[in-house]
This record gives sequence, C-alpha cells and structure tokens, in this order.
Amino acid sequence: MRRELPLAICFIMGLIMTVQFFVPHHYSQWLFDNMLKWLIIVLTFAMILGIGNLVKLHLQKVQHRRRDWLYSIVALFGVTASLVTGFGWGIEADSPFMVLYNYVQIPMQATMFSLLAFYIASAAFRTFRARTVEATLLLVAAVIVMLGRVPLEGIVGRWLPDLAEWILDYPNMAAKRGIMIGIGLGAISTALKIILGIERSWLGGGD
Amino acid sequence: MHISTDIWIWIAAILTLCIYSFLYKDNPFYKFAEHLLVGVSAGYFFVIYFWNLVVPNLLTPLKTGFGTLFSGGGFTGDLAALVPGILGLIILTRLIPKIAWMSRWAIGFYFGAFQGIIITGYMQAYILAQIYGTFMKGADPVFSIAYFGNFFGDPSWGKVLLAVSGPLMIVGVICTLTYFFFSTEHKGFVGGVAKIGIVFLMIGFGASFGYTVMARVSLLIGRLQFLLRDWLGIIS
Amino acid sequence: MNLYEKFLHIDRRYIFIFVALGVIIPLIWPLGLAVTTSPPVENVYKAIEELEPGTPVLVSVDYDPSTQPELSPMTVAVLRHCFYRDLPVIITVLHPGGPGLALEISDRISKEMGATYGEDYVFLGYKVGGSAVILSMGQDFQVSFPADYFNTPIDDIPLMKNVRNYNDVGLVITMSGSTYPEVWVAYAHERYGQKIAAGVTAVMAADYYPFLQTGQLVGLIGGLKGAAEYEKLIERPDDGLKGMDAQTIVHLFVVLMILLGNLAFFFVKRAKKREAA
Amino acid sequence: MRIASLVCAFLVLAAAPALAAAEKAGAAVVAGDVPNDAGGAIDVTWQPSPAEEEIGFKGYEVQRRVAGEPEFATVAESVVGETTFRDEDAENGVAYEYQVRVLGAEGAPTVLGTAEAKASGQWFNTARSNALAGVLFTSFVIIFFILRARGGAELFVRKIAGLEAVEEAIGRATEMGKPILFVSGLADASEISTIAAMTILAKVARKTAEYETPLIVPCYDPIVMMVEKEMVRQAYAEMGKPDAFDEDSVFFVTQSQFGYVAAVDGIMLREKPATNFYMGAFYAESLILAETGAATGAIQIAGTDRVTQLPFFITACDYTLMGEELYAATAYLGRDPLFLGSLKGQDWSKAAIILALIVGTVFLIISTDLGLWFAKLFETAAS
Repeated sequence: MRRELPLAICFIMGLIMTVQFFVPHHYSQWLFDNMLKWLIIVLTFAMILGIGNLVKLHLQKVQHRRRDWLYSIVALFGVTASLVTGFGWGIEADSPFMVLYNYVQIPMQATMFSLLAFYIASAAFRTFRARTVEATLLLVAAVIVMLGRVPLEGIVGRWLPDLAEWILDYPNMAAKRGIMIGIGLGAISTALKIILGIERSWLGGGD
Repeated sequence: MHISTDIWIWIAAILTLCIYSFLYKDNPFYKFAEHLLVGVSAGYFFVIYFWNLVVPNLLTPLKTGFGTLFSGGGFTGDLAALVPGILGLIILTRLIPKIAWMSRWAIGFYFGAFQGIIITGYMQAYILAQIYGTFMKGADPVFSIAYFGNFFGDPSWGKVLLAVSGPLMIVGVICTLTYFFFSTEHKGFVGGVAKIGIVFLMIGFGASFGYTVMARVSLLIGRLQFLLRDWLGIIS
Repeated sequence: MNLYEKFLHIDRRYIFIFVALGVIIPLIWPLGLAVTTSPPVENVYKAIEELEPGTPVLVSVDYDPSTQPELSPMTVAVLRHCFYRDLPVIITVLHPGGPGLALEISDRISKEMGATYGEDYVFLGYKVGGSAVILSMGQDFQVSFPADYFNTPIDDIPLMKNVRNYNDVGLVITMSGSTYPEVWVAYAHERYGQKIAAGVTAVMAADYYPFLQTGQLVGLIGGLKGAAEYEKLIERPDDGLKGMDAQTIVHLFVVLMILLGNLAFFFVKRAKKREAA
Repeated sequence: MRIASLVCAFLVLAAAPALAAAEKAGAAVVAGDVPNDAGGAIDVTWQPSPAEEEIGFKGYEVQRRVAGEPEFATVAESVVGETTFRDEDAENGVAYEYQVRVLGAEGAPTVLGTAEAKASGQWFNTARSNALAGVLFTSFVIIFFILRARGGAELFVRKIAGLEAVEEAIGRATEMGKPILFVSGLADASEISTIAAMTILAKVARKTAEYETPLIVPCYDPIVMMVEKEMVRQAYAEMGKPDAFDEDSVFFVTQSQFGYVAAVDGIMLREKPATNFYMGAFYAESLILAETGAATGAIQIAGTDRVTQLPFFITACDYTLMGEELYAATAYLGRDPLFLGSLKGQDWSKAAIILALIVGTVFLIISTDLGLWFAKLFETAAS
C-alpha cells in the first residue's frame, strides 16, 4: 500500500499517457486536455504546502528573532497582501491585486532580469580568455556573432553579419542537434526507469 | 523634466533602485525588496492558479456535476473533476504525519502521467525532428551533389557555402553525438571524433552566448526607460 | 602585481558602471547610428503597404511586461504605419499579461496620430483560450468578442460592422515573446488561409525563420533591431533606433573588454614564462 | 531494428498515394474524412474552375446537407485563391453531401460538383508511426541492457569531470566549515531534468550526511520541495545520521522566476556557501546565479539540459554537465548496475542514430530523391 501502490499508479499512468499520444480519437484527446489541467490543479493544492512552508519558516525567524528577522516580516506582509487582495477583490484588470502585481512584482522581476545585461558583460570579460584551443574557439565565435549583430555594415561590409548568421545556422545548429538527440535519449531512458519503478528515489524513505 | 506624481510609479521606481543596489553589494534595501518580492510573488501564483484553473476546472464543474446528479440528471462528464480534487486532497495528507505516506499516491499519479508525456514528446521533438532537421533545410536537402555541380559550373562564395554547409552539419551532429558516448573511453578513433565534437560544441556555445547579449541589453534599456521617462521624465 | 594583472582582476563593478552609462547616454542623447533593413522586416512593411486603404489589420498583443522592452517599440511602429496608411486596426490580446500594455499603447498612438476609436481602431481586449479564440475568429469575431474591452457590443462599433471573420482582415500581426505565432500559424493560417506576420524577441527570432521559408509567416520583426528597422522604413525614429544605439555601444564595449582582457592575459603569461626561464 | 521504423513509415507513404489517386481520378469535387484526427472534420477539395480567370470572379461557395435532406446550407462562401475547405463542424458517422458552387461575375452560381463523406475519429495516428517505432526501439534497447546488467554483466563507463568533482567539492565545503547550496532548477516535477536533479540531490545528501556538512536546498516548486525533503531525510537516515537532518534545510521560496533568483542570490551572499550546485532546468537566470556565485568564490558545478543556457554555465561555472550527462549523473554517483545498463542502452541507441545519419548521407549522395525519401521517414506531424 505504501510503496507498491504509488509505484503501480505511476506505472499505469505512464503507460496510459504514452499510448494516448498515438490515439487521435476524441476520448484520448479529452483525456490529454483534461490531464494537463488536472496536473496543475494538483500542483495548486501542493502550493498550499509550499506557501505554508514559507510562512512557517519566516514566522519562526520572527519568533526566535533570528538574523534578519525584520525582513521576514516584509515577506509575510507580501504574502498576506497578495492573498488578501487576490481573494478579497478578485483579479480583474484594475483590482488591487493587479495593481500590486503591476507596480510591485513586475518592476522588481524585470529589474532582476535586467541584471543580466551587467552580468553578461562581466562574465564575458572574466571568462573569455584564450587559455586553451577550445576556449579560443568559444571566444572567437562569440566575438564574431556579437559584432555581426551590430549595425556596422557601412564600415566593414555585409560579410560579418553573414558569417555570424552562418555560424549560428550550421556549426551551432549541428552542436545543438547533437546535444538534443542525446537529451532525447537520456530523457526517454530516465522516464522509462521511473515508469518501470527502477528509479524510485522519489518515494522517499519510510515504509 | 516632469517628475511623475503617481505614487505607484514612485513605488515601482524605488523598488527598481533597491534591486539595482545589489550590483554594488548586499544591503538592507536589497534585502527589503528581495523579501517583498518573494512574499508577493508566492501569493500571486497561488491566487492566479486558483482563479484561472481551480475555479473553472474544479469548482465550477463539480458544482454543475453535483447539481445535475442531485436533481436526478445522473452522472455527467463534469464529475471527472473529482479526479484532481481527490488527488489534491491526498497531497494535503502530507500535513498529517500519520497518513503522510498517502501523498505518494498523488505523486505517483503526477510523475507517471508526465513520464508518459515525456517519452513520446522527446522522441518526437528531440530525436525525430532533429534527425529530420539534420538532413533538411526547409523543403530542400541540406546536402546534394547538385550543389557541388552548381559551384563548379559557376563558382561563388555563396555556392561553396551552400555546398559544404550541409555535409558540415551532418558531420557536426555525428561528432557531437559521439562525444556523448558514455561506455567507451575517449581514445583512438572515437576520441578523435569526440574531439571534433568538442570543437563544434565550443563554437556553438560561443555563438549562442554572443547571440544573447543583445536581448539582455534590451531588458536593461526597458528598465532605464522606465526610470528616465515614466519616473523622472528626463527623456520623452 | 603589475598593471596587466590588475586589469585582469579589475572589480566587476567598474564594468557595471560602463554598461549602465553605455545605455543611459544614448537614451538621453541619441547617436542616430545607421541601421540597414533586412528582408524579413521589409516583408512585413510591404505586406502593410500592399493593403488597400480601409482594409482592417489585426494586431494581437500577445506578450506581457517581461518582454515589453523589445516588443512594444515594434508594436508602436506597426500601429503608426497602419494609421499612416488609413488601415483600420483591430487589437486583440491573447496573453493574460497584455491588456494593460495594449491599452496604453493604443491610447498613446491613436492620440498622437489623431485616430478615432471605433472608426480607425478598436480594442477587443483579452480572451482566455489561445488557439480556441484564434479558431473562433475564423468563423465570427462575435463568438469570442461579443463586445470590446469597454463592453460596447461590437455590432455598435462602426469599424466592426464590415468585419465578420478573417475573410475581412487583410493581415494579422502577432507580437509575442513566446509561442503564440506558432498557434496563429497553425490555426488562422493553416485553417483559414489568413496571412500572418509576427513580431518576436531577438532570442525567439531564430526559431521562426523556418516559418518564413515555408511562407507560413509573410514577415518577421525580431527584437529591438527589427523594431529599429521598421522605424527606419516608416521614417519615424523612436525607441527602437534609440535602443539600437545603446545595444551597439554595449556590444562594442563587451568586445573591447574581451580583447583587452586577452591582451593583458597574453602579456601576463609571457611575463610569467620569462620569470620561469 | 530500424527496419521496424522503415516498415511503419512505408505504411504511411503507401497511404498517401492512395489519397492522391482519388483526387486525380478527375472528379471535380472530392470529400473525405480528415485523417489522424479526433473526428468531426471533413476535407473538401475541388478542381479549380476556369471561371477563376474571369473578371469579376467572386469565389467559390461550399454548401452542405445531411445526405437525403432536401436543402443545402452554405458553410463557406467567397473562398478565393484556394480549392480546399475543411469542415470542422461535422458530426461523426453522419453522411454529408457537399456541393461546391462557382460565383461568377454575373448570373446564378454554377454548380461545380458534389461529393459525399462521413467524418470519423481514428484509433491510431499513422502520422506518428515513426515516433512509435522510435519509442519501441529505444525502450527495447534500454530495457535489454538493464536486464543484462541485472544478470551481472560488467559495464564500463568513462569519466565525466563534473562528476569526479562532486566529492571534492563537498569535501572542500566540509573543510571550510561552510554550507553547500543545491538549486534543483526552475521547473516543476514534470521536467525530466528536475527529476534528474532530485536524484542527484539524493546522492549529494548522502555525502553531506556523512561529513555533516550543512545543506541548503531552496525550492522553486512545492511538489519538488515535498519530494526532495523526503529524499534528503531518507539519505540522512540511510547514512545513520537521522538527527543531523535539518527539516528546514529544504524549503519553498516562490514560483516566480526572478523572485526565486533574488532570494537565492541573497542566500549566496549571506550564507557564503563553499559549493553551489545548479542542476536541472534553467532559463535566463542561469547567468545571474552563476555570476553571483562566482563573485562569492564558491566552487560551482552546473548541469542542465537547456541547450540555450549551457553556454552561460560553461563559461561561469567550474564544471558543467551538458545535456545527457545530467541524466547520466545518477548512474555515476550511485554506481547502480541497472542504471549503468540503461546508459549502455542509450549509447547503442545513439550508435543507431549515427548509423541512420550515415545511411541518409549515402542516400543523398546516390540520389537526392532517395535521400529525401529517407529523411521524410523522420518527419514529424505538427499535431
């Protein structure tokens, strides 16, 4: 019951969803469409556990006055604000929830994202050194593509962007394809091991 | 210069600066923004999933389904929503240590279903489509003797590229795949082929890196436009 | 530690400052670097140029604020182009994060261009469903959009009186940072033969080149560079071209840093070899 | 074994000419069930009418009626530039009669022809027979080698630098008395890379349990958190250190991509882990994490199957497991013969694919048509 049943459920579901792929009939389509929704609903229930975990950790920090406990109050305030506005007034376009989203969450997320512009520059400087043949290849390809994407045609001519495009379309694509085929095989192999119950560490411990 | 008078623009601008302060070093402003972002966003996704998924796909169908059932209409497809409902509740058994093991049933269901989708999906997108793509570019083969014929008939840079690019692609895929052999030592012939594979990998990684720089800069442009235009009104 | 070594271990915060300045300066004082146009973008421009005045164009704002820096400039440029050419614009949104952006842009550009709501453009708002919405518009706009964003029944909107389904739409342009163009192609193009053009982020552009080869997309605007090209075509410089200045500067800066880094690295290595010898 | 895929693909190719033949037979209008679908749709195609060339041609009109009923109803009008129509509104099993009319410049429309068809849903998608052949082939090979490994066959695997470094990196953290940070990607448990990351975590946790090195596992997905917590608990129990397991070491952060990154960046600067693991699915944030980690001086070991993010990990981390190596890591770290067997199976599948690529190339050299025919065996249908 405790270990065999989940393994059996996993096996059966894996088999059903594999077979489903080959069956265009509408029962099969119905199952697929609904399955995706169901799985996200299951995830939503799990989020109760996730948020519960987050709240518990921060409450503990506040309670025991651990390091940075003041900021934990901020986090708790944030969760509360989202939940209260979201369930209290709904998620219509101008609701308080969406205002919170548009003016608090979005700006911070976008700013975090934009840190990449700085890091990509510092990473390129720090790591693009011609230490070995391989590193040199990487660095030369990167520089060509970078220059190829800058509007310099007037100065150096069309050949640079064309070369950049060619590198992206052929050597780069070849490497990507090789990696992807390997990934495909590795993924199928891992999924197979899970369905067959060979890989079962997800069950965790206990009996 | 027209500084914004909208309180929300000010909040957004200040939070933006708090995050940027991290570039200098960790500091109380960043810590504040970080904790606020974590809290708000954790709640956000729960609320969004609830309204956009749980309500239309769980609560509404259950309501209609049971409504029909109790008014004598018999069982309808709406009651299929019981499946995720029950699985969801089973997940929550994790909260009760005594029966926490039951949550594995739901996890088994969740994992199993996705593995089935993965096996077929990866076969299609990662294996077949990539093999097909190695041979084909659009509706034409990447490689044909005729391309060489064209080149020798009327030599030009474009034609030599067209002729050799295809074979290069095929060789690249084979060499890269060879690099990923686990059960043979990278020595001798296999080692040589794998080395060429590494050459392709490195050129590919470099090219992708260079290709991405542009997109990342545009994100920064977006944020700075917000600060300089919407908030400070320095630019129009 | 000599100068070269110091340079190799330079505090990365100096690099950050240069990157920030490289973006801020051209935003305030645009340099106006030259941009050459490319066929995918020209084809979008041509597709709009070829439409008879009065033929509606559907612009679908299928992105959210995370990709807004790249996609809004091209949306703005396309809207301006349509208004120049007296092509009525129908705006839809398939991405839940899009309505606010679409509203802001359509408001701003219509005011600037003197376009009248209901006659020169209409904003139908967001509808959940993606592919189902695209399919339903092939039958009748009424199915998914019985009323516009402001709850006016579309029967009462002058522009929509002559528009029943895709047959009455000259071109669909989807602006997206994800896979919406594929969905548009699969449903509106494959099933109803609707002409589709797409505006996507620079990173996504490579994924959509094959669609151009097969003719499933009539044209493609990729990233800020694409927006800049479009602004050049309609001769109305704006955020795209300004952004290109900034991008060019940062690109050149990064390349310069890589070159200097390697030069310094080379000298340090040579010095070490000499010491060892 | 490729023969199986050839045979399946042959069936597909054999079916295609049959359909084409029906169109060529000369009927002005042809109607037929849409193949490989769930039903409810019929394709109507017709021969172009000479009227198309005339000035004032208004298009074609497609009409439909249930066979035997008196009246036709229009289902498509003013079709221009195309000679096909897909009726998406057909009921399965009902015989429909279609009539295509030409709307000329003036006068009444002229009937081009009629045709009858029924819609039905299929039980097997023939367009996916190559995928079926592929799945059967790879599964067979992988299971075959797993069974052989179970039989006790010795299996060799080559070294992977990133995995050799795992032990060393944990040891270093222990010596320095600093924690280890394990990030298992920013995807949910539906991603195979997340699962691979979780199994790697289980192995890493056994080592941290052994050395009693603190472990920090911030989670992006609540289900991943649940499962990882149990895995780590189990690892500590197996190493005989159940009390060393800290319940709060595996915790949920947020499902917001950059919210999560903000928090992990903060952890890196405040807890100063000596070793950072980034395993699983990563998106744009890969470089933010790796650069922040590099600035703190941590040893960084990454592994992902996101091809677009590999360049960033390769440049900014000390070791990177590329693509398939990430999945292989469990086999390496655990040395379980069954897992090693599956690696062997993957290798043989790879060899088969290389063979297919070579065969295709040879065919392309012999004749472009032959090569195209071979390439088409791998073509995938969109939906």
